Amino acid sequence: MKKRVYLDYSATTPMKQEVLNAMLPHFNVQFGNPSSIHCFGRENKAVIDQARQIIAKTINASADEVFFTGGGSESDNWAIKGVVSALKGKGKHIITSKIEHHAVLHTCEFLEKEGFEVTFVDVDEFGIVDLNQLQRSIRPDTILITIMYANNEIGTIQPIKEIGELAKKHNITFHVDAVQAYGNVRIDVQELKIDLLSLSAHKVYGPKGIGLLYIKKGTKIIQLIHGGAQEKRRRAGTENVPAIVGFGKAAELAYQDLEGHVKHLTFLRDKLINGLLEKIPYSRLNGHPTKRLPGNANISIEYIEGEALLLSLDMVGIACSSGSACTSGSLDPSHVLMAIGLSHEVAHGSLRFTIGDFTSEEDVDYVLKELPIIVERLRQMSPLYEK
Amino acid sequence: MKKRVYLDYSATTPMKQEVLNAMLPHFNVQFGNPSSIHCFGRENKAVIDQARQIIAKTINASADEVFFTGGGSESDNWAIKGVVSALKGKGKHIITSKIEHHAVLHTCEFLEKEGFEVTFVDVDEFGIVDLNQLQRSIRPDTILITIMYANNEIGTIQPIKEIGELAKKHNITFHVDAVQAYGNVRIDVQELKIDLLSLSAHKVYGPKGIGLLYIKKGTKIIQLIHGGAQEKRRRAGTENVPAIVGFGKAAELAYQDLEGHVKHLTFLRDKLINGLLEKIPYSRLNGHPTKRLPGNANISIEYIEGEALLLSLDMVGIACSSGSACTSGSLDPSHVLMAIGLSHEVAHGSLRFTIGDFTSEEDVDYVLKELPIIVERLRQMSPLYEK
Amino acid sequence: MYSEKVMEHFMNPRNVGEIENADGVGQVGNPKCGDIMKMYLKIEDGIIVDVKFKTFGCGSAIATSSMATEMIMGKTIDEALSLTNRAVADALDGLPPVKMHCSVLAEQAVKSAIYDYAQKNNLQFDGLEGFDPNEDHDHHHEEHED
Amino acid sequence: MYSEKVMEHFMNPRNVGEIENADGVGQVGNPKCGDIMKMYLKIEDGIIVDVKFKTFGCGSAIATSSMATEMIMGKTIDEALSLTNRAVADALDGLPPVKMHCSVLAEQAVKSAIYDYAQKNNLQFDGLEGFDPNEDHDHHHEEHED
Ligand SMILES: Cc1ncc(COP(=O)(O)O)c(C=O)c1O
Ligand SMILES: Cc1ncc(COP(=O)(O)O)c(C=O)c1O
Ligand code: FES
Ligand code: FES
Repeated sequence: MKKRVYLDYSATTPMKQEVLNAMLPHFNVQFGNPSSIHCFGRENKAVIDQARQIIAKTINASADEVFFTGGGSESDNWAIKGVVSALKGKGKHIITSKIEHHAVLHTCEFLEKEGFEVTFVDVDEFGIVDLNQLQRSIRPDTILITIMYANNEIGTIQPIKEIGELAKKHNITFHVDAVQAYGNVRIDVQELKIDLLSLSAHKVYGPKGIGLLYIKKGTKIIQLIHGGAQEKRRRAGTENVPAIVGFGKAAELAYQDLEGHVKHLTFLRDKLINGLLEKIPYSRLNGHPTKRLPGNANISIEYIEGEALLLSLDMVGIACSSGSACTSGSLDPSHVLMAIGLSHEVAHGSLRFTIGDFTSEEDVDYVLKELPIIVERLRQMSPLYEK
Repeated sequence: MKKRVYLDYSATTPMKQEVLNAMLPHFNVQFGNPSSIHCFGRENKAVIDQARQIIAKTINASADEVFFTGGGSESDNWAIKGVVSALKGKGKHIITSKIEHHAVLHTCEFLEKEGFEVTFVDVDEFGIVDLNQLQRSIRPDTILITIMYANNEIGTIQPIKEIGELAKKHNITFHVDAVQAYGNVRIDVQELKIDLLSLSAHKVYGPKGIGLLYIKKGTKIIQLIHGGAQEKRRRAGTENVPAIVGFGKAAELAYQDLEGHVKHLTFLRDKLINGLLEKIPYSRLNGHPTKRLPGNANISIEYIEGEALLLSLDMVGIACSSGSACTSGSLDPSHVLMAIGLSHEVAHGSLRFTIGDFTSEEDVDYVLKELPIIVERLRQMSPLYEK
Repeated sequence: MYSEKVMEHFMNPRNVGEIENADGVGQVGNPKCGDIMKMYLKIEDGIIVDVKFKTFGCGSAIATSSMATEMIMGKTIDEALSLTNRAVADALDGLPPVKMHCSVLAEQAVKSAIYDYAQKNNLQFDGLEGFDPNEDHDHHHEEHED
Repeated sequence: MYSEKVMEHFMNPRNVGEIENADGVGQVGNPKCGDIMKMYLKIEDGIIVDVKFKTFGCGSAIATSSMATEMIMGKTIDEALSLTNRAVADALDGLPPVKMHCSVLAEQAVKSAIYDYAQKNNLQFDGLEGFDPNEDHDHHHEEHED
């Protein structure tokens, strides 16, 4: 088989074998509906409570504050729409940043159409939220601040603690999208004064289609999905037992040796970043040099368009993603790359490599060998490039 | 091991082996994000398109009219909230029935608090929606009719075609919760004039945590989950590839020999119903004698409370469910049993057995042997029972 | 869901039945709510010498009835009146939170039977102060569906 | 996503480069949008005797450029002007819907180079009627994220 090097862990991860093993019995043997009172149900009730406990512990929450959802996007939508619906009598102003994930951004834009007002705070050249601007944006009718923990494109980690304190001081509900941060940083919802936190299992070697929303006790929020009494009546739908079990196992694995994981990724990331910047002229690193996810290497390569890079890498078996809109036929390049001040042209020629637990040094070396050749070939074709 | 007889297929089903086999490669080998343009992504894009095609065909829809969700409850919420948000300029009246699933009922009740008006149409003693009353309820500002295809408790199948024609005639959007009907009846959304249809995979030997909403082309509806461009921008969230593949396989299996499945279930169901009614005095069948799901046997047993029956059955390894509120400590028994006119006492003593593809005649015989003994024992304890 | 002790009492309830010419009979609950407990007492010299029950209700209702009869058998009326629902629940190694009200039912059934005895015999007991046999006990609202 | 033919032209594009002293040069697209195509023509006696391109753009932009140059090589100007984006796409065994605009770009690049030639030589071509080299082509809006 052709060599295949997967460097797109921020898009999704393969499930770990232990995760799959934990899930397997729940597909057709121990498959009962946890809400049923018979034995098939009861045995699974215990099982999901255990997963809930494990995950809650990894973020220093209590088990009755975490609610399973159908994924990170649902968690974000629930958090934001749920809080503003509950608090619409109190105010109509929301604060977020310019570099949020679309699950947050498009939700906020939708709410603008519904009559809410949203401030999209700027970020600096490294992608760090402008705290002064955020502070100045706070109004008496601000009901929600929603800021992501770490950015999915450029990997920048935000000063969540400072924002949490600000929110607390002004008595504003604080939501954090930690989908990319989870499993890569230690998250303590109490210390960080977070009221709501979104997670998604498939980014941490768990199953797709399962997420979680942490809701601090006492937080006012309305359901997104009404119906049965599952999740203490806050999120209806038959519990996805195998996925919950898998999420629990993935969480356990992610936090049992966080330091080892971070060390491994950081080493490979830095080797990749330094190697690429050295070997490819007219290239630059996007995001913060140190306050970044351990596995994220986002670089811009001038005079070339991202999809062409992606396709060429794919031809040699390397999978990564790009900040180019051309990947999907859109006019505008990534809103994140624009927000950190890249020009359109440069933003179009950006690549995101994301490293994971299964990445080897050999994989990195392979990219360092192949990418410069590809860049040179494409630049030869580019009308913008003059040697 | 103790004998275990599962007769709660309407609560959830075990996955078929073929379904699991189809899903397995997608957990950690072919695991890419279908939205990625590299090879890992592309190979899964094709795979989910294929599942979409298969499922669409089973309901006579086209593939671009079906959208994957996180389950039946999400589909119901999306359909109802999405349509009334889109049409709130046009009207504020919704028509539904008294026996809908809570995912519909509680959503409608929530919308009542938001200023919409809801008519809950009655059903007759068999659980069939009163068509005359439904027709009379239609107002110029009616924007949605939502009626379930088959009831989850008593199995009654509704005159969907007639309701569809009524809705069409008055130009009202028509949503059908077919979560229980799917895989048990042939559903043709075009013939039935259905605009929106909710499905859930785990009721048809597919995985939990995956559902679907059919949206007829041209139907006005707003997203429930905003974010990424998945599902043609109508439902955000990384596609749950293994679950989608599993749903596709389950749909294929369900409709490849529908007649055989229906025949098998109907035979066992009728044997169970007839046997129980014969052996247990003061018992009655709930729901319609023939217009009912092939696997549903819902009977009331007077002078006993349902949870006590359930627990006693569980002790001999039989898993079923009850219409008693006591199963979960609530005051009111099932809203469905009340709607068909049962007294509180009788409703409390109701049992739902639901038969599935893995049920054998031996299983049915076992219930016919055990249940009368249990009934007799509990009746001896009951202050309501006078021999 | 239930402790082994609850299941044991549910499957093998003690003192099921009726007492003919009982000295006190109490019934609490409401068939509409899915639970009725009926308790019969035989009282001699202020001592409960026999007790029987019949219950229409959930597993926990049956188990708490059974346990309550065991706990008051051979006791004085004052002792029986001091029986709390928590004591019954504890004796069963606990009950799920939504099922605590079934134990309240058991406590009330005992009180109600003694109340009947007191009425018939024109007696007063401190432990019955404030007790109203027609008062409804609380029910939680919970539902489940699939 | 792409046909084998697209990938083949993307990986081995024909006629990449520049022509010195070209008779016609056309550039379309906009770096802000992530795509620029530049096309050079050598024309003798109304026949396109050489053509080269440079493209900054996606895989489909590169492949359509390459295919377009092959399709007009050796053709008359009128033949070249009758080249449609659909013909280019068809010759590549089709393009994904969101990528059809890249083929429009290729068609426009050819026209634009001929337009330049016509301007320089004061010529008129029926096929250029209504053609405005500065007009923007349509872009679809789509986005993806994870
Ligand atoms: C009729 C009906 N509608 C909706 C649902 C909800 O489906 P899910 O549990 O997959 O969310 C169910 C089952 O739970 C059902 O029986
Ligand atoms: C930062 C961030 N938030 C939210 C999401 C959405 O998660 P999901 O795809 O599980 O819905 C993602 C990934 O897609 C993400 O990276
Ligand atoms: S050039 Fe932008 S999508 Fe092809
Ligand atoms: S008697 Fe109703 S819940 Fe126990």
